[in-house]
Amino acid sequence: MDNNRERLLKIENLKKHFKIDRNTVLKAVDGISFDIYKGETFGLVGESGCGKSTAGRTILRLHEATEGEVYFADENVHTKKSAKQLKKFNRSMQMIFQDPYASLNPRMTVKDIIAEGIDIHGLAKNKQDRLNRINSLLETVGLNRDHGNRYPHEFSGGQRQRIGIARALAVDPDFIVADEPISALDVSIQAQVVNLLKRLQKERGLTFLFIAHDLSMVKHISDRVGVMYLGNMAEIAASDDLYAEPLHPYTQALLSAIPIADPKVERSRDRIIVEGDVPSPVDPPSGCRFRTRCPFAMDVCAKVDPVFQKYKKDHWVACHLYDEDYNEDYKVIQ
Amino acid sequence: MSRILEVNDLSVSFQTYHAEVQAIRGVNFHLDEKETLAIVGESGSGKSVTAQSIMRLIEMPPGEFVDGSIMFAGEDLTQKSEKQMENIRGKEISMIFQDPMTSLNPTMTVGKQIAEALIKHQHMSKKEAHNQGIALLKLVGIPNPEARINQYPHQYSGGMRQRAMIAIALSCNPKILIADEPTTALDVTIQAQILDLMRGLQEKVGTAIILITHDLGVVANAASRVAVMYGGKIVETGTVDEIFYNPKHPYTWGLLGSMPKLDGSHETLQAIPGSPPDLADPPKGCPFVTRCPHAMKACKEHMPAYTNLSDTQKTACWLLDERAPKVELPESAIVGGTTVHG
Amino acid sequence: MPQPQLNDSDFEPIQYSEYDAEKIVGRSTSFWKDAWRRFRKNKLALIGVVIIILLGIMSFIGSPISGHNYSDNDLINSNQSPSAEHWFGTDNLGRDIFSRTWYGAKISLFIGLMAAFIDLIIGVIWGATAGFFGGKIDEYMMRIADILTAVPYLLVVILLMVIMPKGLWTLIIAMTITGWINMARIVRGQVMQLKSEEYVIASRSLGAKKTRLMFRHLVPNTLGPILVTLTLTIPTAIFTEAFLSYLGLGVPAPLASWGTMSSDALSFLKYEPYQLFFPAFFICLTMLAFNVIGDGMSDALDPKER
Amino acid sequence: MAKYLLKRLGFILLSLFFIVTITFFIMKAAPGGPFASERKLTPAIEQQLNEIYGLDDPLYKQYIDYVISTAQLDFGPSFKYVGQSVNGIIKRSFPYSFILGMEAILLSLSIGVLLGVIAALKHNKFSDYAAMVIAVLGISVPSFIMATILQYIFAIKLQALPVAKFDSFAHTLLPAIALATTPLAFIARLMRSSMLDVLNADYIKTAKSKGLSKRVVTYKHAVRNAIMPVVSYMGPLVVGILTGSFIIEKIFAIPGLGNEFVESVTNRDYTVIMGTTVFFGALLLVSILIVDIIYSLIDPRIKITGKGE
Repeated sequence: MDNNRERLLKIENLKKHFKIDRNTVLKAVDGISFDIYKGETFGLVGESGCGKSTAGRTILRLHEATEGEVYFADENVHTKKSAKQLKKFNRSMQMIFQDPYASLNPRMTVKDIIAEGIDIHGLAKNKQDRLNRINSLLETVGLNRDHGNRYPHEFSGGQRQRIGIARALAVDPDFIVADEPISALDVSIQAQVVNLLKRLQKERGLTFLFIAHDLSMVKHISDRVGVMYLGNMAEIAASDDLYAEPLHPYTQALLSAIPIADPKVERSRDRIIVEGDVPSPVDPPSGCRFRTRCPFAMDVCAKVDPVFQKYKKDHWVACHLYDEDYNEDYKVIQ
Repeated sequence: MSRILEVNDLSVSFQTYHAEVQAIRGVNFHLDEKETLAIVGESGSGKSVTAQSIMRLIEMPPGEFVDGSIMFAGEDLTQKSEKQMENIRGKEISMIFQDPMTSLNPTMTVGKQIAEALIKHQHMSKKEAHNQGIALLKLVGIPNPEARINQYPHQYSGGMRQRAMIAIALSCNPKILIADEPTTALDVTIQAQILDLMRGLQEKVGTAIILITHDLGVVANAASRVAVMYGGKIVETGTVDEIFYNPKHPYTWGLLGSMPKLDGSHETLQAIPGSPPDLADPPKGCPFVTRCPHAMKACKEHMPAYTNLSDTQKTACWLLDERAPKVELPESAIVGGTTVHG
Repeated sequence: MPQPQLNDSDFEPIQYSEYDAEKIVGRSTSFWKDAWRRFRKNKLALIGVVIIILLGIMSFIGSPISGHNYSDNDLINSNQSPSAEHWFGTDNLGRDIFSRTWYGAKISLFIGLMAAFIDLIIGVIWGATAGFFGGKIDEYMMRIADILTAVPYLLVVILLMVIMPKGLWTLIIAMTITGWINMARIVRGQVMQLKSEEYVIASRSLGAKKTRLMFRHLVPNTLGPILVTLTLTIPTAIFTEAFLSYLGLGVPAPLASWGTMSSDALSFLKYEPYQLFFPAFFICLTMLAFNVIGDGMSDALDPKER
Repeated sequence: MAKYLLKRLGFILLSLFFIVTITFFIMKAAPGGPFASERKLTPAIEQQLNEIYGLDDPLYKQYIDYVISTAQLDFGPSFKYVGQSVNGIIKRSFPYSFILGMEAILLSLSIGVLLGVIAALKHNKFSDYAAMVIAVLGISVPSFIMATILQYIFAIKLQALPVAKFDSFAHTLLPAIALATTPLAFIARLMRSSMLDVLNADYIKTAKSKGLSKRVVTYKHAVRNAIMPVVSYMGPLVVGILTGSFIIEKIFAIPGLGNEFVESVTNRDYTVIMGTTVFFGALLLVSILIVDIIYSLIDPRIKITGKGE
């Protein structure tokens, strides 16, 4: 990673709360901040319910943010915008979805699905131009033009996922949120999709926010990785760095929990197995969200929210263990 | 080690609206005492059908045993009456399922669901079964079992439900536990807890486990032997080390090559092109022929026989025929030499 | 397994183009074509369609081919059993029952179709609006529907029939005044569910306008349940008409419907059961036909195998 | 729980208020006006009506008075029958309807559920088709036609059962069957499809894999879960039975509330129409509340406090 990288997105203290009923608020995303640089893949990992998908959708303004700002190329996405300005954002920021079966309208032909962005933004000069664009998109994702007249249910999961990618590419975006794009696919198909995404990134200079719970895939595809826990960001680091030197106890537990496809390694590994379940985001623990399951929990963790701070270059963590004020004075309570 | 289960040439088909789907076609494997056999494959490869056939949980019709036998304790399970099977299920062989959210009855307390098997097979009284239920919940690591036993499944978290399922499955000390994707629906940290629990219990109880999964990481973690399934057939089987370090079938290579390496390489993954075969109209020869980079003319027409590579490893591939071109194990499929944190 | 005889040429590698791996066999079928194919396989539903078509034709040509007018009194020939002259017999005023039956078919089918159609229009607009906008709008709109359903449907219809002047349209209006609620609920439920489907979100993220979301994504995907509900609304309307006529609140004379005919025949049940038989039979047949069509459609449109 | 009940009660009262308002103005809009003497009233009644409704008062005052007297559960006197109050008519006739309705509900529930379970267990076999043919026929034959058919066969031709009136249990059989036909058929279909869903559920596989017998799996695990949609159908069922009673009671000459309602409609006995409408509305709303409470008792996932643990 070079020093003169250009920032594409700046997410500042982003919060998204859902009101469940009069007295209950689900704090899906509760104040996260990070930057995404041009041309990189930023991986966002965490367990189900940690708010990673909500974060992705809020960044695209598919949800209105409860608090906080999202800047895309130094323009604020979440301030009120004219329809025209919003349309411009829609063209530059796109999304790829998790469920290849639910993400394509079953009543539309593949051609019309892919062309949706072209139609909305009036990108095609005429019918022939529209068809040419569709065909070249189909070829880009490894399908052929005959497929355009078929309906989604005739395709396999991996093929459908590629149709979804072609749809996103149709408007020529700069930034794509890939929301668990491979978790519903079989292993051999996952690799097809990941390879395609990497190739497209190289060819088109795309920037990705890659959301997943599969850490090994995230490590493979991402330049930098953010680890989320219960709506908070626990740690952000360059991907190799994160795997080599995970700082946050949650990151450590998460890494140690992934089974590795190597029997010898598995046999010799010492696992950190965290006890218990993820608490409810409706009523999260005070202080550090992870303290109820953390093997190193200290008194201070229940009282003070850990600050998200820089540990070294490109490596940020929110944990009192790395807090010079605390870690010497408080003893481990377990 | 003695053999407790032997599946011979098992074929199961389903009559659907459109066609006959040949879900598994001549499956052979065995299970020894106290071992863990992993059956790996992608969705539609027939691994779940195999598991449910052993338990005889497949509705017939539309399902049908076309051929083969399942030998357990010297008797063929495919020939058993429904009544006879009732005395085997839960007592000799038990099963846990993929989705703990849906595999417990929502309108019955967890305690009652554990007690059912105990009352049926161990002839316990309700009171004894209740107390045994508390002991079982404690065994699988559910905190405060005295209170938890009277709760309903929706009051449990996903991980706890899977623990409760394991408690039910192990309640009568079965000889075989079939675990059908037991961790797929769970989060990574919970998955590690459950795998750990299963390993611990296996040592304590001495049950043999058939572990159905698509996750090679889980296989490496938990299995002693592996059977690789593709298109309704077992294409390769061997000890876990043989499968990971000396695989001979191109599909196994593909599976291993599709996995990202943790050694920091960001190389392109070795994807398997194309999609799995349609089992309503399965290929005549090797099921992998349409996606195999080394396919030969013979593969199209004839299913290869198993070649015994060792006492434990068997592979069904024409590449192992002496007339076939020699193909080296591709680099992408080489496992090992990685340094891992943790 | 016996080893096949192979020679060296069998071990030559074969190459597949990329195209092969992505090949999809079979003809392309749209959802509707597929549904139609499934529907056609349902013999019972097809018979239902044939019955409805025959009833429709007969409602137009039945009266002319009988050679009698539906309203001509012929007191000398009253209460006659079926004969060559009067195929279904005559009623107490000597009117030809065959002719009346088909005239009644016209009225009953018209009421059924019209009521279902009006329910469809109001229900879809109401339900789609509530479901699409959600929030406060949805809450108020559905609260109104809740209150309207607190009074039983038939009770409302009867109340309205009491105060409105008798007539065909009165009946239809009375039936539709709360009849649309069921349709509205179903459409709302569908729209709510579809709104959060990933393909709708995908369209939103592409910058689609509300009209596009509505007509390209939501409407085509709710059409199935709407059609099924529609087919099941028709027999309800036909039943309601017959029910009201039976109570003497239906279409006024000289209009004849199957309901009024059954009601008229009731007094002669002991001696002239055929007078009740024909209208009652056709009411049941029509309801049966629409019900099996509805069942067939819901099976065809919901490919989850039953 | 208490909070929930209070909220529901509030909604019931609100709905009833709307019903009262709507019926009042509908009746007001009736040709000739509801309280204007459309028919010859005895001077005594006229006097009474004027007193109670203040028929000479402005509309809003009449409306307020009517709401107040309704709130005090007083529906006023009958237009048609001298000296009879609407309350008296309801009190006299409702027990007949209640007994008949209960019989019909029990009949449709028990047989409907049974048919549905059998059909689902014998999925795609003869019993399934037979049960579903019965169900489709049941839905297609309107209750009044069913009633007439039953009367014709059992009372007129076979002379096995009384043709009409309400004097003994035997008298209730035919009307109860006629009333139960359609809901019975509906419940059978509902139960069948719900049973088929449940039988495919994972927890049924779990129950089977424990070695439980088919009988135990069916009754202890499947039916209890499958019956949920039938329980939520209880509300509409009450409505169906209620409105069905209008015509069935008329055909069988049973002096129940449904019959009174139809009579009052033909007689344009406005106060009775209004009174019974409000009474039916209240009955319905309360039964739906009871159904919801029963539902929450059967399904542990539903907590009627509206909140989890």
